[in-house]
Amino acid sequence: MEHTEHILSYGKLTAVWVALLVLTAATIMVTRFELGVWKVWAALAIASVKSGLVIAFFMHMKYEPRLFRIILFVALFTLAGFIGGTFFDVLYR
Amino acid sequence: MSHAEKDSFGAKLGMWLFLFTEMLLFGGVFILYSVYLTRYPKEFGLGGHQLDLVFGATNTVVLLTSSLFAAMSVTAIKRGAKQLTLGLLSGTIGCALIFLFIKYLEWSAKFHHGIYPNSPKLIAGPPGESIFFSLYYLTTGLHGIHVIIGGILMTWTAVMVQKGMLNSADNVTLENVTLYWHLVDLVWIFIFPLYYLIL
Amino acid sequence: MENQLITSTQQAVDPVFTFLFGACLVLLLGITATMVYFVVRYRRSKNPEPTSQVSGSPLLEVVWTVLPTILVMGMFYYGWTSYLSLRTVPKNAMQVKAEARMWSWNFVYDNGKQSGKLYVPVGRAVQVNLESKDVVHGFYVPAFKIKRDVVPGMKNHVWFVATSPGTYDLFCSQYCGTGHSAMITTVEALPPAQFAAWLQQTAAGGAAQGQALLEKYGCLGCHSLDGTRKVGPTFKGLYGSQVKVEREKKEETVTADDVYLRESILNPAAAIVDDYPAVMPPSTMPEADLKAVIEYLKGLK
Amino acid sequence: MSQDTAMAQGGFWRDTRRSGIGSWIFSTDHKRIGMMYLYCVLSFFLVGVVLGFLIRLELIAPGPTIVTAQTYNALFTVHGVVMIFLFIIPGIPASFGNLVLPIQLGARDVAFPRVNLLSWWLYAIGAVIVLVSLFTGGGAPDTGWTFYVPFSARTSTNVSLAVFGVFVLGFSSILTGINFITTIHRMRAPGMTWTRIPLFTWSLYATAWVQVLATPIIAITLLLVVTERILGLGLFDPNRGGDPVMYQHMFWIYSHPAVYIMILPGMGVISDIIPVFSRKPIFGYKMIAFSSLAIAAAGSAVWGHHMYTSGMSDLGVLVFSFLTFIVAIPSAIKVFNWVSTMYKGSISLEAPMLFALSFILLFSIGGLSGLILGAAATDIHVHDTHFVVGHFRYVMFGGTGFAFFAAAHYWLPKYYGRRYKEKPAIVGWILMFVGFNVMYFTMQVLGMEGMPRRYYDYLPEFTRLNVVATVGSWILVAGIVIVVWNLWRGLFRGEPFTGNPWGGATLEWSIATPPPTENFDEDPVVTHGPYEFKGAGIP
Ligand code: HEA
Ligand code: HEA
Ligand code: HEC
Ligand code: CUA
Ligand SMILES: [Cu+2]
Repeated sequence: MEHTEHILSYGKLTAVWVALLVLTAATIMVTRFELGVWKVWAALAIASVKSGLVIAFFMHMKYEPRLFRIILFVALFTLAGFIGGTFFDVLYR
Repeated sequence: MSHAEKDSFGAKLGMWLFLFTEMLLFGGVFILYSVYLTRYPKEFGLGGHQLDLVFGATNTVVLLTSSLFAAMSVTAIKRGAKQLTLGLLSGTIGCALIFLFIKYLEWSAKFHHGIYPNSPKLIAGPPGESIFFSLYYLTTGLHGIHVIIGGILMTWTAVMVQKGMLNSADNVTLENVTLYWHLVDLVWIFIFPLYYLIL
Repeated sequence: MENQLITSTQQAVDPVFTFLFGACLVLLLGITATMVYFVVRYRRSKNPEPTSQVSGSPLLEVVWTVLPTILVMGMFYYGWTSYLSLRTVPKNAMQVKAEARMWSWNFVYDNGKQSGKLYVPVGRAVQVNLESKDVVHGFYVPAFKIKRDVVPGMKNHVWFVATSPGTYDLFCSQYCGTGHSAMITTVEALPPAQFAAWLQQTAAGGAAQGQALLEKYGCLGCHSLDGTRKVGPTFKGLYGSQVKVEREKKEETVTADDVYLRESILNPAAAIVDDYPAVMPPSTMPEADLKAVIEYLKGLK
Repeated sequence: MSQDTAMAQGGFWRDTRRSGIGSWIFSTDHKRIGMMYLYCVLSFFLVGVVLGFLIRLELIAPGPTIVTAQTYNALFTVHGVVMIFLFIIPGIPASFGNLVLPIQLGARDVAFPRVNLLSWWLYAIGAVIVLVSLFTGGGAPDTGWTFYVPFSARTSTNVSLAVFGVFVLGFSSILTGINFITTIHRMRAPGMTWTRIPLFTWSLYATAWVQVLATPIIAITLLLVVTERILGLGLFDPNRGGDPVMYQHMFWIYSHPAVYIMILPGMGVISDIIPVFSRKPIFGYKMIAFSSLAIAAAGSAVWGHHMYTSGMSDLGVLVFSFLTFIVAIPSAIKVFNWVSTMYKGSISLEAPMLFALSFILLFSIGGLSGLILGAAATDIHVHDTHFVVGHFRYVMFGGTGFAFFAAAHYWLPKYYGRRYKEKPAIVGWILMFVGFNVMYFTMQVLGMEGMPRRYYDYLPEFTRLNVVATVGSWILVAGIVIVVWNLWRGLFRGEPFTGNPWGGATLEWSIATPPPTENFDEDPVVTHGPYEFKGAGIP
């Protein structure tokens, strides 16, 4: 096997969970203000951080070999490309 | 690589590839969401305010907690703590049930107000509103189906753990099922702000 | 200004075709010739052992990456600029509205005149604004090399100039169901004076009006006046004839009288003529028009 | 490696554990699964071909000829669905990919044999659902294989079931993709470095990525059509604020990359065959392998070229037209490298090579006509005409179809231990090649003259060319019948086929014929590249 197995401690997992709850509270709070479009971006940014935490720790991505991170990037990039391509049409019609 | 020995790395790679297809499946819905949000920001706003933030927030906490249990169960099984693993898995499944129950409450409240796909109220309302609720039902419905599938998979792995087929040496199935569960959580992390918060 | 640059849409498109075809032909012939030459020259009976083992050449790879890139960028640019002229409507263009429905066209002019054929004056740019009543259709006039989908809920348009008088085919290019291939009509390009006269003509009463109504409501997309079978039965000789229909799952024969015609038009699903699909949409035409239509159908012997 | 002359029909054909049909439909052996795919795919190909033949017959004269308009519309819809989803997408990857890929890597099976079997079952179930949809509900779907809304949402025919069948087929395709990627990453034999992977397997790697990342989009899109019809969600319904053009985006986001799912494996087959029959290493191995990835990547971003007339924004047209031309470049690189491989080789024109060479020609014609479609101005005229039909038949049938037959002539003897006769294969090939060009070139001319596609009836001025095209289809029939019959007969009655008569250097030629169930007696160690014929000890 390429790598020795990494076991995450309960403490670390709980810490991540607490962080996720805090971020959830934060996003609710942020979106209570009238920030216009920034509200969308702020909420999405926080959601991205949250999903980053879930992927890195709950899903062990941080401890997997680089290949996994590369293909994850490929997948997300593809999705971004699909959305972006559509917007070339939708925004300029 | 010999045939007989189990390739847990390969199994995880396969699982991740499968998770990508799930991400893109939901991605398709998010494409529609983003397009229609830019087209009908006002109607989406009105629609979003009719969703119940308390239900949404509670479900977020429930799902995050279930994810925590799922992640802990992997640690537990690797440390050989069988009873703890089973307990944590039950915790996850329990959270899944709570989630579904809350979802049920939420949906039936909406149905009560005459808001459901193709309802006369939506047909009479402004175009964007019907789109918003259709997307809402589509996304949460699809997500709900994934919760159900995840719950069934969790139960199945719990049985395997109970029987000792999954143990501290061979547990990649459990890992993969929890990966699937985390994906369900990930999707919700985006659904929550997009439907309940930013509008 | 743009008007002077290109005088018609086909003039914008044709040179691009010529260029692309030419380039493709050269490439194709080159590749084929090389292949055939290699096969003949190095066939096993003549060349029993390979006389070279080269397995690549960075220089060649660069050459045949860069040259095609330049070539296709040229093709892209040329195609794009000509596309732009298809999209830039000359300022003084005449406006016509095209209504597409399953499966017929109706053209509405600024003065309210309606027609099933698209009459246009020669030499004047015409902008056609496309509206669909139901599904996606396509407005396609091969002679002018123009095409645009007619999408419900969306404002699309095309423009063209008819440079000489004549009749040009107009097709529905986007698949829209059973009658898709029957959804054709013509562009009638008339000399300006003649066109002006046509535009002023108002449909008189009687037969002309009846036919105009049928065109306006799109009936002629599915029904013919001359006995040919289209999506629906012909109107010729319909009045007074015996029609076999299926009503509430039961076969029966009815006489096509006023009552039957009225029902067939307002509620076509009630009785379905044997051997025809139940696809006719119910009509919502006002009572006066309905009367006129039925009167007209009576006269079609 | 043992080169014992195995009995024809020996090897994996003899399963010692089970017997009867159960030893096939529950087998997890990649070769058996590949064979089952092959038979299914070929049967559906013949179904599709008969439908295509009927289409041509109807078009031989204007006006009603043999069927009604409604039937005609159902004909081309079913023809399209069968050909695309049941034949050409699973075509090469699922059949020859399964048969060949693990052996080319030096593995005993794919990474997830049971998932592989599941994928076949999903394919079978999906196919049955599609076929059932023809005869139940409101009758065969009549929407065209593109299922454009709002028409598909309101027609009374059995669209929901057909679409659901396609949805299931999509999952089959995804699972095959996942399996192949994992197999290529994890199951390579010692010494099988990335630059020693045969190009067929490389092309399957690129294909698999497209399958994994693009197919979910069609799944959700088709699900939306179903919900639109059953629940009335109204997401694409203009009366409720929906946008039909968004459906087209989502459909083509998958369906354009899907055309590369169709062609990439075909290109891989050609890359494997040409060096063998030229006895020369492939020219530009790395460029060919890399261009497969480039096609897969760039090809995922050009879907809008199907929508130039749809009312998409002009900026959209600009971007998608530009990207379309970019994707042509890696294809050009491949063509140039294939042709160069033959330079100073020792070329033997046996059946696989003939099909491979005609692939290059026909694919080039198709691809170059694709450039005419890709240029914004010219596409406006030929969009939705028979020019498009001609284009995609050149790339799909002339490309993938011919590659499929090339692969069949190249690999099937290896798996059966018997071979077809050479003469009928060549006669069949000539007829196919001639009939093909008569038919489809004529269709492209028809399109240039403005004949729209999906037209049951046409104006009299198009009659002459339509007659020519129909006659072409008859010649093509004759060719296909001879080729298929010859293959079929040869595989069961032909002369025994052993060893490595063509001199391939990839691993599948180093094992017994037919391959044993476990593929390799002992784990192979790879010491040379896939096209180093000298290194493989081939004269
Ligand atoms: C196997 C399937 C396949 C493949 C490989 C391709 C390949 C390509 N296709 Fe095709 N296409 C289809 C299947 C395929 N297509 C189908 C099914 C449809 C219709 C769907 C429907 O509406 O029903 C379609 C429709 C279609 C359209 C839309 C037409 C319309 O509806 O108006 C367009 C437009 O750009 C297009 C372009 C291209 C291009 C640029 C390529 C390129 O990838 C081609 C690249 C190849 C070459 C360029 C030739 C080889 C190279 C040389 C000979 C060297 C010299 C070349 C250069 C110097 C550039 N295709
Ligand atoms: C791989 C893909 C593929 C292949 C191989 C074919 C093959 C053929 N297709 Fe098809 N076609 C499509 C994919 C394909 N098609 C698609 C996607 C569409 C678009 C659908 C849509 O618009 O929605 C289409 C549409 C389409 C049209 C346009 C319809 C229209 O727009 O109005 C036509 C018309 O000529 C046609 C004809 C044919 C013919 C004659 C063949 C021939 O090549 C077949 C030739 C072979 C024969 C004729 C042999 C006959 C064999 C036998 C009789 C039995 C022998 C049996 C044994 C020996 C066991 N097809
Ligand atoms: C979508 C195609 C379509 C359109 C548009 C259409 N019809 Fe029909 N019509 C049919 C078909 C098919 C039938 C036969 C089946 C049936 O009875 O419903 C039919 C039947 C009829 C009949 C009965 C004919 C008979 O032989 O008994 C009448 C009258 C009629 N249509 C009138 C009209 C009028 C008037 C209009 C325009 C307002 C119209 N139709 C528009 C398709 C159409
Ligand atoms: Cu209207 Cu086709
Ligand atoms: Cu395409």
